[in-house]
Amino acid sequence: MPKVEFDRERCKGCELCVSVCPTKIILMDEKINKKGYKVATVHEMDKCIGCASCARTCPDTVIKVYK
Amino acid sequence: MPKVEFDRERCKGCELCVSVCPTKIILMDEKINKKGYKVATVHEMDKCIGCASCARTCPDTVIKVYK
Amino acid sequence: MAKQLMKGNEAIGEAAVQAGCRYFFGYPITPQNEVPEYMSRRLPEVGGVFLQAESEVAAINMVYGAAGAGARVMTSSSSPGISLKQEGISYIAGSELPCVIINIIRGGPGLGGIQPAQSDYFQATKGGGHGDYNLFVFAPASVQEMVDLIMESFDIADYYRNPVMIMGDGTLGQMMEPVEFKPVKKRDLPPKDWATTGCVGREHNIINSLALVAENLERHNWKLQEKYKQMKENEQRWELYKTEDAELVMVAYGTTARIVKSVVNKLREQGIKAGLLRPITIFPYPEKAFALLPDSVKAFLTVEMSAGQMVQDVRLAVNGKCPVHFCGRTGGIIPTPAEITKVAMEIMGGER
Amino acid sequence: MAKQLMKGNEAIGEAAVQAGCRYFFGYPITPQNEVPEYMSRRLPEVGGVFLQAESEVAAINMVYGAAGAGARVMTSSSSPGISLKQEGISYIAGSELPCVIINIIRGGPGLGGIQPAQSDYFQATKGGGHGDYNLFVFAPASVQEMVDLIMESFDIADYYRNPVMIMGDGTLGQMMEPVEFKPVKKRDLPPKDWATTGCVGREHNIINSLALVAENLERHNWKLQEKYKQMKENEQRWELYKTEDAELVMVAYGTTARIVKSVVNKLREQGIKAGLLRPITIFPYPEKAFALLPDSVKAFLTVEMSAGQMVQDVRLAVNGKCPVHFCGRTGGIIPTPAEITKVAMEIMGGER
Amino acid sequence: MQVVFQRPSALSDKHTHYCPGCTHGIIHRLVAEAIDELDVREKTIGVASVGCSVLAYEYFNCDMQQAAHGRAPAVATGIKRVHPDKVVFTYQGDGDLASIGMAEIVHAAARGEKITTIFVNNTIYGMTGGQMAPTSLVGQKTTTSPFGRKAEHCGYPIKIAELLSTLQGAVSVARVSVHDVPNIIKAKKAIKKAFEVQLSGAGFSIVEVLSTCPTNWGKPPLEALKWLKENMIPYYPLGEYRTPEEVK
Amino acid sequence: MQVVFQRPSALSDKHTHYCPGCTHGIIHRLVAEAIDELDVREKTIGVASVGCSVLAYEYFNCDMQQAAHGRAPAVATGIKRVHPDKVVFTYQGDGDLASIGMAEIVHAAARGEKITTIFVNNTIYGMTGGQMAPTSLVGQKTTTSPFGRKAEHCGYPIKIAELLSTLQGAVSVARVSVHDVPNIIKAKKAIKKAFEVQLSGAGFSIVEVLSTCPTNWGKPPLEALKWLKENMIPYYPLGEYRTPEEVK
Amino acid sequence: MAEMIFAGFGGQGVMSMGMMVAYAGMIEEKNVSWIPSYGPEMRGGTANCAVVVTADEIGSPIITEPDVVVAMNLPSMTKFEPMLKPGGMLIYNSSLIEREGGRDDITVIAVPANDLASELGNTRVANMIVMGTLLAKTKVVGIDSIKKALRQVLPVHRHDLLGVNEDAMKRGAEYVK
Amino acid sequence: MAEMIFAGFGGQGVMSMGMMVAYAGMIEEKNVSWIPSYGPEMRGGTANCAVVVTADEIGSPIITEPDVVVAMNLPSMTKFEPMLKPGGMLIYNSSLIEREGGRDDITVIAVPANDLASELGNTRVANMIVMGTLLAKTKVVGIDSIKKALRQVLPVHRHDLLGVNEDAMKRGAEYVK
Ligand SMILES: Cc1ncc(C[n+]2csc(CCOP(=O)(O)OP(=O)(O)O)c2C)c(N)n1
Ligand SMILES: Cc1ncc(C[n+]2csc(CCOP(=O)(O)OP(=O)(O)O)c2C)c(N)n1
Ligand code: SF4
Ligand code: SF4
Ligand code: SF4
Ligand code: SF4
Ligand code: SF4
Ligand code: SF4
Ligand SMILES: [Mg+2]
Ligand SMILES: [Mg+2]
Repeated sequence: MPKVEFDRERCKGCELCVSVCPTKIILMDEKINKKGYKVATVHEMDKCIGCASCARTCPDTVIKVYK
Repeated sequence: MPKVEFDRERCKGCELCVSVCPTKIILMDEKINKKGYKVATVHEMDKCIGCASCARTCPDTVIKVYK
Repeated sequence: MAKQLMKGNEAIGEAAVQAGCRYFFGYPITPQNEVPEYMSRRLPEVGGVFLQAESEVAAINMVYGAAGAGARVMTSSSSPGISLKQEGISYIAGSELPCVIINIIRGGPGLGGIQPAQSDYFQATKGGGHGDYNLFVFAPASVQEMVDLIMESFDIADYYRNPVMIMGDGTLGQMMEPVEFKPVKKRDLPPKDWATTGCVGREHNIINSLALVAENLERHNWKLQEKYKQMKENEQRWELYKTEDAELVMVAYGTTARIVKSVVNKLREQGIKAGLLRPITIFPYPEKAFALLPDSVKAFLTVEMSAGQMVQDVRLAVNGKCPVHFCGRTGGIIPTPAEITKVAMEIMGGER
Repeated sequence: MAKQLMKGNEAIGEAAVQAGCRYFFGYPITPQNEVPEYMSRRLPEVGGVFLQAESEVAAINMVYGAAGAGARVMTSSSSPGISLKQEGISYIAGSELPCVIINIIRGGPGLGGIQPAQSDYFQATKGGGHGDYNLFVFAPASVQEMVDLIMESFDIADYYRNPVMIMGDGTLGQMMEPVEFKPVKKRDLPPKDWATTGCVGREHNIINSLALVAENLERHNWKLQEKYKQMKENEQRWELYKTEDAELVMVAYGTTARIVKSVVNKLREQGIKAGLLRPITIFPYPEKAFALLPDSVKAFLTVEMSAGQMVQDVRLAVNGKCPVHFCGRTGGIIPTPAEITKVAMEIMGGER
Repeated sequence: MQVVFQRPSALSDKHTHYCPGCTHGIIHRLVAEAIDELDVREKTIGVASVGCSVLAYEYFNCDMQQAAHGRAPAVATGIKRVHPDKVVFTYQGDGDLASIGMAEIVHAAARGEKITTIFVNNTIYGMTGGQMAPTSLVGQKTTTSPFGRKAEHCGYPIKIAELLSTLQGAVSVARVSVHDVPNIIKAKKAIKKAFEVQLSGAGFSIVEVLSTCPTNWGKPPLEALKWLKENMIPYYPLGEYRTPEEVK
Repeated sequence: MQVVFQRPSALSDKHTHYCPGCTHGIIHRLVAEAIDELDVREKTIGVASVGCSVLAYEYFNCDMQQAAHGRAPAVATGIKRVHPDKVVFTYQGDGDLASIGMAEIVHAAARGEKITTIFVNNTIYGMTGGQMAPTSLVGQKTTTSPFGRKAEHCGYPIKIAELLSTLQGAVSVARVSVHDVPNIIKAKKAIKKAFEVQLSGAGFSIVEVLSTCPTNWGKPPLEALKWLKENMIPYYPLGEYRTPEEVK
Repeated sequence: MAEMIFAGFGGQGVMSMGMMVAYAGMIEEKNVSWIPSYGPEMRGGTANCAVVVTADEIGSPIITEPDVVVAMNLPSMTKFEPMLKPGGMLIYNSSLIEREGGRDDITVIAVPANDLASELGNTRVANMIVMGTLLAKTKVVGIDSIKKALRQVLPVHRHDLLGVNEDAMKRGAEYVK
Repeated sequence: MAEMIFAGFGGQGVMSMGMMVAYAGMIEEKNVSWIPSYGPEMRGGTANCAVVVTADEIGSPIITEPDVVVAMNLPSMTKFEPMLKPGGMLIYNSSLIEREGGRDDITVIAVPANDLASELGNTRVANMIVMGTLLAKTKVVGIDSIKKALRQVLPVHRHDLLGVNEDAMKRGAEYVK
């Protein structure tokens, strides 16, 4: 089953990944990281199709995709 | 009758005027000017047609043309 | 006019406008960006022209053109950008064109950093460009003083037909202080009859620094030197603070001088008779101020945000009469009162 | 190898090639054009690359790239061109890259003229670019000496990871003298393991002068200063000529020093005990030489083809112990033995 | 389970200093991916310019030099002439390349210098706080064109791809964008091709990448992408302007 | 009897320092004629560049400034912004304009700066003794390309007229030659037109004039004209590249 | 004489907090200076400014031993607390900072600025909450001067925000009463 | 020790004349230097070079009081004759110069160099005519050394010109015998 992994501390909360996810499963966490940003995260991981759109769009190489 | 006048001391002996005169009346004088150049001159002035080709070509505004 | 709280860089722009500057050519660089930004808003209001040049090299040559055309014109940059302008500055000095150049110095060398520094002192005062020439160089210590000096600079530039440089540092450019724009005493200025304004009813004017015949170039050079001599005679400026009975005279300019002023007071609290000599012009260097110091002086301490540049001018002025010490920080670090005090105490206490 | 009659500028090129220089980036300017011209013929013969850059700015940045890539590289120019290179030079010094820079000085300021001058002394020795840095600067007085020093310069540059400048003047560049290319004593050089050569089996190398954190930039600056201190300790060079019993020490470098040498002899014929101190390195300045002078010295006379630049270093070295006089010509005029003699006689005769 | 997407090895794991949503980060990754795929990391020497990407020397995990503002092509030339067998690239912003560095880029292209330039056009000076660039659009407000860029006053934005295409030595010239996934994929292809052109020895190659500056445009990252698409692309048409075939 | 041809009043009567047969002299005269015919001598400010024409400030009988090498367009910009009602022109060689001054000319053109540039392309650095220029032809021997210019080593000659034509602000771009009388007449027309464009306020205008350097080409003046015709014109086609109509 | 440092994340409004205090000081005809850090932290990261307000002439506008430190996030507190003059005051944003240990020769005041701001329904006024606290605890400048300063700093078309800002200050002052 | 100045129009071969003397001096193991003027006269106009040949160390290679001046045209004579050391020697090209007046504390030698060269059928060797005169009158260097120098200065494919050059020198020497 496809899966994505977020490197919390790299995330800058830009929400670009959110906008490109075809399954709309990426959300912004309310808790900020050390840099002070809300971070992107996935809750319903089982809906992930591993398309890597999020990772391709992320400017901060936060996301690793498994398939 | 057309006529050309050469300002001897301006002439640098480049012979460009010689080459463009349609009547071939411009010659190079053997006597050099103060700068050390042979200067252009016209002997058979009556053959001059006042076309100003020589003057247009001269890089040193040596030549004045009358008509 | 009432006092306004203004950023140093914006105050620079306003002072220039009030002094009649109507043309500004510049290129962005930290920490002076507010100067061009301010000018881009302000100059159109007064019928002037702000133009962002493609580079510092282009900017300084636009200044050359505008100054040669008779305008009051300014440019501004920071260290690496000022280095790029050196050829153009030498041309402007050589062609005797009046203009004002701002250098809001940052740490070097190379790309360095963007924190405040004073490490372009040599470049400004000894001629970073080629040939024998000098800029008139002011080194203000507060936003208000920067404003006052800039307002005067345009007159000085016109008076001597010489570029004037204002040397600030990142702190001066970025800080806000209350300022007032007071009109300055005007000098009697000669007409700019040498400017290229179109040769209606006169011989054509030529703006130029070329003289292929060495004798002519030398004559021109001695004329320039004569001008610099006059500046040395008439324009040296400085502030003396508590030097009347001083045993240790600290020499510092710009932001550093303000820190040193606090140090003087601290030292006096501790019984050390310290004073401050603060150069306001750094070319002409205020040598005359040294002659005014009392015999009580036992030593000098130069404090700079550099590895030691002005200290050479201090040594030249003191000419071996007392020891001249140095205390400096580099790379964007501002020396703290505590460390300067320590050095001063060592000098006055020990054999150092 | 036998002596050859060679133009100074061509000898520069040959010396560089023999010292292992394989890359040259430059831009034409009188009076040094024979340097790039020679290199354009010679470098291909030894598998090197000559490239005419689009400008002096590009040239110095190509030098930066090539030096950073580990090569022995040189550039050459004359005064206005050297001014344009100031930003690049500051970068090279800041990034600690070894290279050799030739300045065949002509009269300034501005476009000035093309006759020989020494008016870029300040620029070369005090840092014409921004920030606290120093070039290592040689000032040869003959074509042979220029050749010898250039051959050594590449080693010195590599040894200190610092740019070396050769300061010549138009005369030195244009004149022909017999020269011999003698191998120089090699220094023990560290490997260039910092160069960008492709990161096979190692961390990636970075060539850089940026340090955004002021503390880091200051640390870097003190490291540079330490290097300059070492140069001052180990590399000062000079020639003393008839100074053993001298009462008047004339200080001059480069072409001017040769003229002054004749003056020394003339003065001695007339009973004046004159001597010559000829700096060979002008950074580090040969302060040590001043300590070697006898007590008989009553005055100094600095002779320059400038309005007075090195004279400041002489004053700093003498530090008030004797009067330091100055005699200079500018704009491309070479001082004549007669006029120098006259000034010297006045100093030794009168109260001046 | 296999990793199907991760940070390329030519990118170091340093956190970048870029603002949230700034597409510099995407472009960095694409360059690094191209280097990885061509397996040339150990023979690549990159040149970082002065602009927001000044610290690129820390982010690219290959040998790097930091160049003076605008001079990256000259620095790259120095490197390439010393190491003709290495892969040399510059990474430059629009202020750096199209303003102060105009002479250097034109001449590197004219010489057919065998280097690759990644040209990040975000129509603004990001690093210094949003001043006008030569590529700023007419009407665009910046800190030095506070009333919007006026053509009458400072001319029309320069189209670098078109300009360089007039030079015979510029054998490969393309303009791409990174405002959505399909374009990111195309951009990556163009970048990889530019490196391939260099490896083939044909001459100079450049990819102009349209990029955002959310901070200085004063727009959230997503809106910035939209602005790019709607305003920049019409003026800066995407496509291949020169390809090596054409020049043969 | 009437004078039908004489030195234009915008040319001073100083003897020039140009070599015998150098066409710089012809081009000077054409510029002066255009100024005379438009009757703008007293409102013209010229900018001399660094090159053989450095002393142009003595030859043109109007107000003049001498600019640093390559920076004439910047200097002219400074002047024109101060005196928008004056006529401002630069006179630049190919080393000056196409090499060191590339950034300044491209940006003056891009800004649509209302100045006129006379660009004298003689494929060589005349003043400094015959070094290679960016416009030197492939194969051309110069003192810094002693074995002939090699494209592989230093690229192809830059076609300035074509390059600048990609810029919207460059409203009038032409290339002419002065190798014979008919072309001299055409050149004069083009120069006059360029000044007219400036007077109309339309934008930047430039005339590239193919010129000779008998001295550094090592050819007698007449042969030099022939060489120009046979070698330069095929590579640098004459004609109007942009005209104000086109841009409207 | 008060030497103050305001520090936090970019976007938390620390620069304008300092600027308002400086303005207010000027309104009260004191000598003032404001110096931003414009450091490497430009993009994201932290920001800070140093403000001096005094009746005397300002010697050095550069602060090495502040009387007051306002820390809106953890890195700021870590950086500036140690610089405080003995007896100085640290005001920190306890919504984002969990303080453990630290100096005991200073006055320490915790304000949950983000939480209080949320309560007011506007998270962007966290800085004005702290401003209220600062004024209540130090009196470097009067609240009325700050209100005037606000009117000068905010562009006219933003004057609708004056109310929320003043409310926030009130809340911040109350919290530490 | 001989300090010489060679001057004339560009194209009259004065620079190579000086260069050949310097080469010859070096062949004779003397110390030599050659300095061109590379002045404003570059385009057309006049050219000159200063040559020192001496058995001793060369102090200043710059000549302010030459022992010998070779003037190939009038401006050169006008410029350099006044600099000559008392007792020095002026050699001038009487084909182009009409000398009237001038110093009487020097040796003056007139050579109609262009005319003599024309007689030899090659106007370009006027300089070598004067060279012959110079060698005959001063002996700064030997004629054999000059012949060797010629072989070094002329590129190999020009060695066919060696003959005319040597003839010219002979003619120049004979003329003043
Ligand atoms: C010589 C010089 N001039 C100016 C600067 C200041 N400076 C730094 S970055 C920059 C502009 C960067 O803009 P761009 O190249 O578009 O890059 P971006 O930040 O937009 O990615 C400038 C002008 C400098 N460092 N050096
Ligand atoms: C900054 C600078 N670099 C170099 C020079 C030297 N220089 C003078 S003229 C010239 C080239 C001129 O060539 P071009 O522009 O083609 O004019 P031409 O002489 O051929 O008419 C150069 C490189 C200079 N004066 N200033
Ligand atoms: S891999 Fe695709 S589906 Fe999965 S989170 Fe990313 S964008 Fe959404
Ligand atoms: S695109 Fe990357 S940085 Fe932006 S929110 Fe998503 S994970 Fe975070
Ligand atoms: S005017 Fe015509 S015909 Fe007369 S001399 Fe000149 S070219 Fe010949
Ligand atoms: S064209 Fe002019 S300079 Fe040349 S020979 Fe004729 S008159 Fe003399
Ligand atoms: S300022 Fe603009 S270009 Fe720079 S990092 Fe931020 S968003 Fe990116
Ligand atoms: S060197 Fe060439 S361009 Fe210069 S004046 Fe002589 S012929 Fe003309
Ligand atoms: Mg940009
Ligand atoms: Mg040319």
